Amino acid sequence: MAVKIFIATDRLDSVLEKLSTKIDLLIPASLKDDKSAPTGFVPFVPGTAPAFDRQTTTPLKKALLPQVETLLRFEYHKDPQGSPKSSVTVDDQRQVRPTLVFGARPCDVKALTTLDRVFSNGPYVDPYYVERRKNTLFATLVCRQNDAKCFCTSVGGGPADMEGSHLRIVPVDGGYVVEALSPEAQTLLENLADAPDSARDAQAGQIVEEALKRRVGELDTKGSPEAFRKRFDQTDYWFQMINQCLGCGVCTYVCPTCYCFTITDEVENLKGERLRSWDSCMFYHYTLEASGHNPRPTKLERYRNRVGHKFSYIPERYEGLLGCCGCGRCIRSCPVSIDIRQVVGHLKENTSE
Amino acid sequence: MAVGWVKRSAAHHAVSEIERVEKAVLETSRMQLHKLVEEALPELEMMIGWAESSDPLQTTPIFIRDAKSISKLTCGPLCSQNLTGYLVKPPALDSVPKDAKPIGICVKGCDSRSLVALIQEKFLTRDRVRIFGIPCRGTVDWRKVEKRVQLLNVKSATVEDDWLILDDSGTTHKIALEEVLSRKCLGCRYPNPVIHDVLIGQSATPRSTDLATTYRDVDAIEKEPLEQRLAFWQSELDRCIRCYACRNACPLCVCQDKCIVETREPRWLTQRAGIPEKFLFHFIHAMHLAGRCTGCGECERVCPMEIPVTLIKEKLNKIMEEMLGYAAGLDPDAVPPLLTFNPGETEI
Amino acid sequence: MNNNPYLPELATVQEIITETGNIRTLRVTLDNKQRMEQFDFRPGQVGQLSVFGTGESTFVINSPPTRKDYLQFSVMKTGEVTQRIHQLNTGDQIGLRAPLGNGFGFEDMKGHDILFVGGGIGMAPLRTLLLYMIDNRSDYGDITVIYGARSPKDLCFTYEFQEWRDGGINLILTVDAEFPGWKERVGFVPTVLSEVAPSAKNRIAITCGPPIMIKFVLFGLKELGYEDPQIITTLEKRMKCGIGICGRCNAGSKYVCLDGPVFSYDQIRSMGGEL
Amino acid sequence: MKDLSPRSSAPADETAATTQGIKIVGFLCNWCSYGGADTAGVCRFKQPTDLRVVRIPCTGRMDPLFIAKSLIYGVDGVLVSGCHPRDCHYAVGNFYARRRMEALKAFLPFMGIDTQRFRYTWVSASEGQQWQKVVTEFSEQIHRLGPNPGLKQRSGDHSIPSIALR
Repeated sequence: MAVKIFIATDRLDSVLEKLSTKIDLLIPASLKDDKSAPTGFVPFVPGTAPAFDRQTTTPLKKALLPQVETLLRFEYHKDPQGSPKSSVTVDDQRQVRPTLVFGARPCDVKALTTLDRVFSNGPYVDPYYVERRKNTLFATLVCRQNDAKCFCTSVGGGPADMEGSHLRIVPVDGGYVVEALSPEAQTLLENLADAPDSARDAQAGQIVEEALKRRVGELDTKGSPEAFRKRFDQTDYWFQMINQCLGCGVCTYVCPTCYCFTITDEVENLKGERLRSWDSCMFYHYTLEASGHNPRPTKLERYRNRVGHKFSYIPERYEGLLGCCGCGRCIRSCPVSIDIRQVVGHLKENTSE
Repeated sequence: MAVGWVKRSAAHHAVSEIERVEKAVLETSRMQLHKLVEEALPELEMMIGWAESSDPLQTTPIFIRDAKSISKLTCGPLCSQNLTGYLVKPPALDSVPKDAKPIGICVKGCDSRSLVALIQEKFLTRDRVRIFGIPCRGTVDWRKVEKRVQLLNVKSATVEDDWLILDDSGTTHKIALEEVLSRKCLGCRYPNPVIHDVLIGQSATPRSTDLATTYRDVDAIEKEPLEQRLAFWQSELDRCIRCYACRNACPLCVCQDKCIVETREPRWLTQRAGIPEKFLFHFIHAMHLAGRCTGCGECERVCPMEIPVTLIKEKLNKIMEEMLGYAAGLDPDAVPPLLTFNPGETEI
Repeated sequence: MNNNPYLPELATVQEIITETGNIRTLRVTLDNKQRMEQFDFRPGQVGQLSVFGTGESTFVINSPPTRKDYLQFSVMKTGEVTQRIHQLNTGDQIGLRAPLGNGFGFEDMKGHDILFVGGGIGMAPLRTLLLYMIDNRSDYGDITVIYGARSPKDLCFTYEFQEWRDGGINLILTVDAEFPGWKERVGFVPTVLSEVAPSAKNRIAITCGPPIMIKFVLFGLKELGYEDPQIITTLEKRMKCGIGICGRCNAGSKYVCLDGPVFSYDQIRSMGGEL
Repeated sequence: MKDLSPRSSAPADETAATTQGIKIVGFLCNWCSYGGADTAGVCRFKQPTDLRVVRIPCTGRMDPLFIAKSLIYGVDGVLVSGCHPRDCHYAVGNFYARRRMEALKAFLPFMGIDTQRFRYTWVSASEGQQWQKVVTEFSEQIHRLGPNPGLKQRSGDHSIPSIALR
């Protein structure tokens, strides 16, 4: 019998506080005291009001792939004899604290399955990502309300998809039914709150059932890798679809599956760090070579690469896996209303043209 | 149309006879636009305007070369994008030869000022553009709409007089336009295009005629003590994810791929995501626009993190107006104040 | 390699050779003696050189796996990191992540005639395979090398041309225009290629050089009857991680850092994407 | 006129002790103020030691962002000095600079940065004494203000009341 508890809305803060003594908590919350402000995942401190009512503005990926992290530290040592030769020491020490993400959405957690393939399925394994991944648990909220920009079921997810989740949170009348889906999650729930009464348990069951059946979005991604290849050289298609693109990085930075990064060194005097930070394929400098040659010189090639990466290259490379979780953030945040569903959807139309 | 903007508090109000007439006016503007573009298109290389997007609350820029697409053109308070940047940024015009026919473009009052600034700085010559001026009553900030009503699946959004009417999966929301207008519109002094070849619809009444109204938000910040201001900007700019949407949307940020915030040589900024980096980035953006910014508000509109970035430039605009008596984007022959000097001004 | 693929091993610059005005060759050894002794790689594999504080850049290991006193990299001064590399002195410590990438399929080349076509710094990736073949000379048939540069001063590895020739290599050198004292050929590499016209029969052509040269060399090879799978080249892209994660060096679904940099021409044609 | 004699009295030293590590960056024009500072040095006028000088070809080279960046990254004060107006080695560089720096001066406090941490002035190559006066005054001013509070991370800090905008 799975462990289930009920957390009444007014007890949520105290339960989270109790939970936070066992494990670091990351919860979706407003990034400003104004409730309607943009939201993101922030470390829980007592009093932080969770924003469970809507999808966060910034994605969950930063829990495993922070916007900036230190890959290694280095220090130069001057030769005491005064010779110009310098020696250097390098260390890559890192520390990971067990963390529970409480209140993620299924789309956000689903996106991590794509990141997992890239970062941990070799041939090279990224230790920074993998160590965080192993130490992070996900309590995922069954999504009761999707909006016009969501399309999770179109890309293999769903409002109640618990792939990669350790706990399921079901919003019911007056609170949340939280159910452990894995043994490590069970221990977390111990002595936290009472089991739900039968009425709420039944309601939770109904909500999950409804959510499992719900279809969200109508995008059909079957055959998109081939369609993309055919469209690749049709400049007119890309011109028509995305000429209004501003070439900014919003879509990539709010995307839960966009993982591309850059590595830069920052140094002050003799000490420095090698940093890894989010990068965006929408930027000119992303592919600019030292020689001055740029294989993707304009936003047409760059946007095309973004679509290709998600709907053609990743599927080809990783057995049909998609580089999109259907969260719709790129559509919501695009300053010029580019809708990736249209760009992908039209790939297959009259490709023979 | 009622003179001025009388604030109505009631969110739900019966559609009056006058409002029906106003809706008709808007429809007429759209038809007028279609007709004018249809006439002009053969003489144009391309027409840049607004079209409906998959989200009824937002338009998307459209590039028309073919008369078939003219029917997609739209105008009105939902057309928030400033299109003038496309005239100077690749690749929209890479395919357009320099000696080609002029390019048609739709501009609101604020957009027309960007156009003036671009002409002034010689990124563009006047004869390269055919300007379709559209008097503006203010544009809708969709984020403000979403803050007022929870929207699930908006099927349609229409503007009838002072009201925005939304059909959200069968539920009708009627929201006073005044309450969901973009922040920049509330202090707008130039709702009518300052430069144009044709004008569509009736001219609009400026919402502000004085600096105090235009720069009310700047004053609100300045009333606070220094520490509070610092705290305010620290907390606002902390949200910045450095996606550079504000920079790319700005029609006057013409450096684009050569922008110093991304180059390693010179290296102004590191990749760190600390407050100093974010502060400096916005300082760079603002200082490079000092005396050039026309206050079109694109930077703020596009910010996914809802940082009031235009406000930073508003302050500089205010300084330019108060100190040097200059407002950008009004006179194509003027010289931006920081590109010139006056030996006599011993005490500025 | 250690379990953190991002952590470079420390290495020391043993020798610096100035090849041309803007190309220098570095000979480095790993500081960990045991690792250096066990270090193994395929010709054509690359290494990421780190100058801590400036960054990393990818270079082919242009010494062959048959000669392991040191690892050799030839660096042309173009960007931020390469400028810094040019300032290095012998004895300086740098970082090295190697070997990375796929390398040449030299096993499949056994028993074939070989044609190398190199231009400028593009000779560096070819050198590793060339020396490997010299060291295993009996495994291969005729080996012809066409190597060109703008001027005699822009040719790399001039000090070992004699060694190549002594190793049974048909070395054809060319420069773009006449220069006093130049006794070899004059003309662009693709032109010289069609003059020499090495038979396509049972031959594998490996080319590397500036994009414009490669373009015309490909034309020339096609004219000589070379089929796509017979033509091998190395691709270059901006790289960061070097291990197929960071995402930027893709051409279609292939990552140049991981699946390349060595590709046959038919592979390049099938992968799509921007080059 | 203020007392320009070298300060050795106890109070000044005390201030110096409590505000140790104060960093002031001076951007000096090559033709006038750098010479002025040199003159001051040659004449052995006592000067505060917390000024680090960056020599620039002309104040016209002065990007206001040099000042902004210095203050953002925690420098305690920035002093810019060039040729007197109408005396610019390049005729007009300082006229441009004057407008830019005036604009910056008015702008800094809006972002919450104390404008007293920035000063610009004109000192010619012969005005060694004037240089001493300027730099001493400015240094004292910065010592009075104390170290630059800098910019702190505010993530999750909900105590900042937002300022109501339209």
